[in-house]
Amino acid sequence: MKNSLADRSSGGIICAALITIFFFSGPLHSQEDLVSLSVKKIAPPSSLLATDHKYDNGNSISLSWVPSIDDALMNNPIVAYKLYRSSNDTEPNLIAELPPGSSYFLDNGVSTDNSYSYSVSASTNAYEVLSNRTESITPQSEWINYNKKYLFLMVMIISGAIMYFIVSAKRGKELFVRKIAGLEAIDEAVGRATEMGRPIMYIPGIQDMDDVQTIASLTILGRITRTIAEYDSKIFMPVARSLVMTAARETIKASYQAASRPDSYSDDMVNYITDEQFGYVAHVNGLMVREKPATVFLLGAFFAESLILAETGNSIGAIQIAGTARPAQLPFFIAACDFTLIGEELFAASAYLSGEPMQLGSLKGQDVGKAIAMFFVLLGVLAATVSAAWDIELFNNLLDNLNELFS
Amino acid sequence: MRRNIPLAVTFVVGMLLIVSVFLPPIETIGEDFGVFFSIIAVFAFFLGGGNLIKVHFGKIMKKSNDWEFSLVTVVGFFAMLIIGLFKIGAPGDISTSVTAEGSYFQEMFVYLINPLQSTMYALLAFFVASASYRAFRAKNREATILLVAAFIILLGRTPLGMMLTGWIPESFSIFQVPNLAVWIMNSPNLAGQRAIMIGISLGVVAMSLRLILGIERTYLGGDDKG
Amino acid sequence: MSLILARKEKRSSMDIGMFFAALLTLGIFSFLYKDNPVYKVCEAIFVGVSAGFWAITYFFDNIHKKFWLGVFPQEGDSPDYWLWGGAILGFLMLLRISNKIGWIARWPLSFIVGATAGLYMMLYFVSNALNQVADTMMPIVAYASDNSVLWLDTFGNFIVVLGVVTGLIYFFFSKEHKGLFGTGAQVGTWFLMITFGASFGYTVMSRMSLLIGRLDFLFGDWLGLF
Amino acid sequence: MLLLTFSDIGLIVTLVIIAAGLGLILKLALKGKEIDRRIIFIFIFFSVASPIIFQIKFSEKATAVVKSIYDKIDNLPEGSKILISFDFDPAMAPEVQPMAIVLGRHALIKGHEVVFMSLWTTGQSLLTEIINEYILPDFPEKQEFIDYVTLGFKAGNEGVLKVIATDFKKMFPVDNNGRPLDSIPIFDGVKSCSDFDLVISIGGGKPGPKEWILFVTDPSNIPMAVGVAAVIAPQMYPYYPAQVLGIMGGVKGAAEYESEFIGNYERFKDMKTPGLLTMGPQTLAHTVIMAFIIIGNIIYFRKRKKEAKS
Repeated sequence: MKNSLADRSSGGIICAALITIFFFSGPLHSQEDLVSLSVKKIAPPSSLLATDHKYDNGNSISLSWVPSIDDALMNNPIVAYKLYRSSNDTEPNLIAELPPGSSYFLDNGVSTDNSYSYSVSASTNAYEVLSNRTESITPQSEWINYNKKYLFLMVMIISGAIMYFIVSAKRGKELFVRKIAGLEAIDEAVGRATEMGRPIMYIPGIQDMDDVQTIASLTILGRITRTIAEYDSKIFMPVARSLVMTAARETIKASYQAASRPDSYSDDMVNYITDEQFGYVAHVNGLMVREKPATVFLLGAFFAESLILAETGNSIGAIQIAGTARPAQLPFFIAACDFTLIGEELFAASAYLSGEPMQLGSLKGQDVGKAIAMFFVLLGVLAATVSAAWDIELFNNLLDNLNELFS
Repeated sequence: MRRNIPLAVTFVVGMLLIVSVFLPPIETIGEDFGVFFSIIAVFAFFLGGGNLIKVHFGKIMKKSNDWEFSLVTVVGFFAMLIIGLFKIGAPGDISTSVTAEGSYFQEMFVYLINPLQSTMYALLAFFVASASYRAFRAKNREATILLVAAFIILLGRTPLGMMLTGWIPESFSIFQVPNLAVWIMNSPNLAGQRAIMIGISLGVVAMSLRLILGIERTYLGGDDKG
Repeated sequence: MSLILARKEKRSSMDIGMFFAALLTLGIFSFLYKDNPVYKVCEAIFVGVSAGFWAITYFFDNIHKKFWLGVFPQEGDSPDYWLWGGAILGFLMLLRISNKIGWIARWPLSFIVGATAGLYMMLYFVSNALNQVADTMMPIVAYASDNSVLWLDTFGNFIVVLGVVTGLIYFFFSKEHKGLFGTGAQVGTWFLMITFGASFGYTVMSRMSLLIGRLDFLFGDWLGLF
Repeated sequence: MLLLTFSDIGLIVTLVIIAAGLGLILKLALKGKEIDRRIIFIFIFFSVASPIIFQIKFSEKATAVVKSIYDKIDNLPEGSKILISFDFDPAMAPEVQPMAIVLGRHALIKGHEVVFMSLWTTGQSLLTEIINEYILPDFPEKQEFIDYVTLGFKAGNEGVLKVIATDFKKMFPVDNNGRPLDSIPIFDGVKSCSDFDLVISIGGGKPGPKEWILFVTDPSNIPMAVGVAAVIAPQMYPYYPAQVLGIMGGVKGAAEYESEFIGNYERFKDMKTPGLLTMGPQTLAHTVIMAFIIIGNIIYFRKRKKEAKS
């Protein structure tokens, strides 16, 4: 870099500049300045534009600018772009440093209460040059995010299909629902426990009520305990969360009332153990081998403990009906349990068991959702394949539209 | 009253969270719910922890079977509460974190909870073996497929896989077990995972709608007497 | 010294904490033979201590940090009054103890159920359904950079699409699995079986490492064999 | 002369016991007897514990994807410049740390000039620990700044990569200790990443190997090798061999590399090889599990045959 000085035809001018700058800069930064002197002056970034970021809560402003003309690929002198913001015409503050080549930034640190103006600088190791300051701008808050219009459309189609079939089922339209083996087995499993005079164990996973799988599990619990109450079998349910304990007690109590056996219900059926994943598992394992339940339900959100529980349950010879929507744990349930509800079946179980037309109607609606998913998969594959092979405009456009729809 | 207010609450809150996705001013309401939930959960812990004490005290008082172990549990529980609340052993004043290096609370975690956790977790090594012994049998076509897929993957992860099939020429290298294992993971396995995930999401949508619309109400009780 | 990894319990074998950690490790392993008093002690300690651990952790994280510092913030910040909502719902939860007005505890429950349903419906719909469908919309025929067809990758892509579609057919509830549709569902089950078998085989190795870690602790850190 | 080491004896004893045990069980199985799960537990315990106690290592034959990395480092002329980025945290460390150690050793013993860095905050302390405690003690003769240099952690994720792809010193004006890069001999003639003869990223999260490929080595055609956690490995295969010259996946990848390394360098014959040491128990346990699956099927078919007869 230092050699390049000598190559300049206008060496004299630069020398003069060199001397001038040398005089003005104090002795303290002399070393750094020597480096900077060898760098030619750079042009500032230009056309800085601050616009309100669309469709947000007024908490962001988007900034774009044309990079400095010296921001080149080779021998780039620019180290960073620095963004300065002044709110309500106060002293500007540095808000971001961006690598060379940048020309866009989204400032998320603003609010609708203030107005802001910006400037951007290009800087080398020793030198900084500022752009013009922008006009003052106050971010706006919008009510509706139109960027998500396609998501809204999709949600409406799927929900619409589900609700349509719920309503038509309510009007008395007959609906076919295929058999789900794991659910068909419930009656038999409960009956077996009654015959053997042994209890039934119900494990709702280890997540709290803010997981949709736990809620699904409790809706199934409501159906199963109804049967249990009718058979007058015993159920016990260790849980890992206090809220789940409370909710499960409500559910079981209601089922016993519905089966006209409110006196058989007791709070002791559901017990909180500990929030700790493996502490809970240690206790449940112990309970299994000591109480020897004839039937074990493992329905809900499970993690690594799935196989520990299922294998222990298997070792005591219990009939095990499991189900989870965590794909990583499904293989273990498949391997160690008698029946497994795979993903979607877990969520459909309560509706299936209820046998109520409206509930079954929602299952039919789900199927429409799957049909739509299959349709788009096949359409997308066709469009992508044709477009990649022959570059036909119709299919290119189709692919673009599909990508936008699913973005 | 007892039934309708909860149903109305579910409906309003559920709808609010759905539309919040499309409305910037209330976009962050989902995160706020998370904070709400964590506060409610602590209150609920009074019920859970209370139940824990009740059950074990009951056993100790009645001297029922295995009451000695209940004593251990209760002592452990209270010891942890005291150590934690008073931050015993934590360096500095009361404002230091309860998990600061050197606090008894942290020591208990490192020397009691941590080894217990990892050992319980390690039991999986044994159960994975006994489960595969029992489950991977060629009982029917489905079970055979399960068995073959698992066996190829297992083989592909040991030197045995390369030893057995290393002779296959490079142009057919896909049939070398380690490569075949990678292919299975990337193609049929991926497809199955996707089908499961798409199914799950539709199941969640339908169940959520049933809950929000009040069609599914078992968690509030099966009929109107409650 | 440990053979393979450095872990949290890193101290000399004379240390009392180390001794307990080793004892608890052995106690949990003893369950593999059968249930016994040593395991029961470990279990009792685990339950009591960990319940206390989480009670304290929740208290400091949720009540102190999130709630208390939220409504009574340090000087300069404005208090978040809406957090009281969580506290009130939490308090309603506690009414569960009362026989008379215990039913009010359903309000916070229905609040949670509604919010979870709404939140998860959108979350799953976007991340599971839309994204997975979008990822599957790919060209089946794969080309190399010189425009020749990569047959193996093409076959892999075909398998992915076939697996997703037939897998979804398997999940159909309202149509009997008969005829062509039945064949589709049958193929779908095969894909699911490959997925389960492969995922199972794939996890065996990581489960073994857990056991290796524990034994490494026992032999290395504790007994000091190496 | 045949000299058996402690490990060899251990291996022989272990194999004999396991083989005899399996044989016995097979005999029982042929009679149609089911096996108690506790017997399986004993086998698993033994097949994991024994290799740990006896420090048994199986020699792993390096697969092509790993061998190509080894060959690349081995064949580069002495004094080549290699950049190794540690893009992982303590949670991922058990799987990828062995790779970092063996790669560092190999590069140094070949006399290459090695630059270490990290894109992860949590990688900083691991970086220091691995270099100071595992790698350097074996190389007292190596000098900092001449043979190796540690740049430490740099915040900015992909941003860092985009910059160093064209200008290294812009992102790293100084090294970990504040020494200007201009005064470090290794960086003589280094302008951008293209001036390295090999770039290696070890990690599994984001930013990690994938980002290195996308932002740095692929656009500039720099030789690139990656080491990743086992779960990420399948995602890396599409880049091989066009964009990356080799992949080490999980402990197995590390073990293959270690095996190749200690086999060729007498000086490191007895070094601690965490990869191989973890693979020993895993290989035995996998083999035992597969043996039991086979035995299980034999029992099943026996039974079915019997039932068909009666």
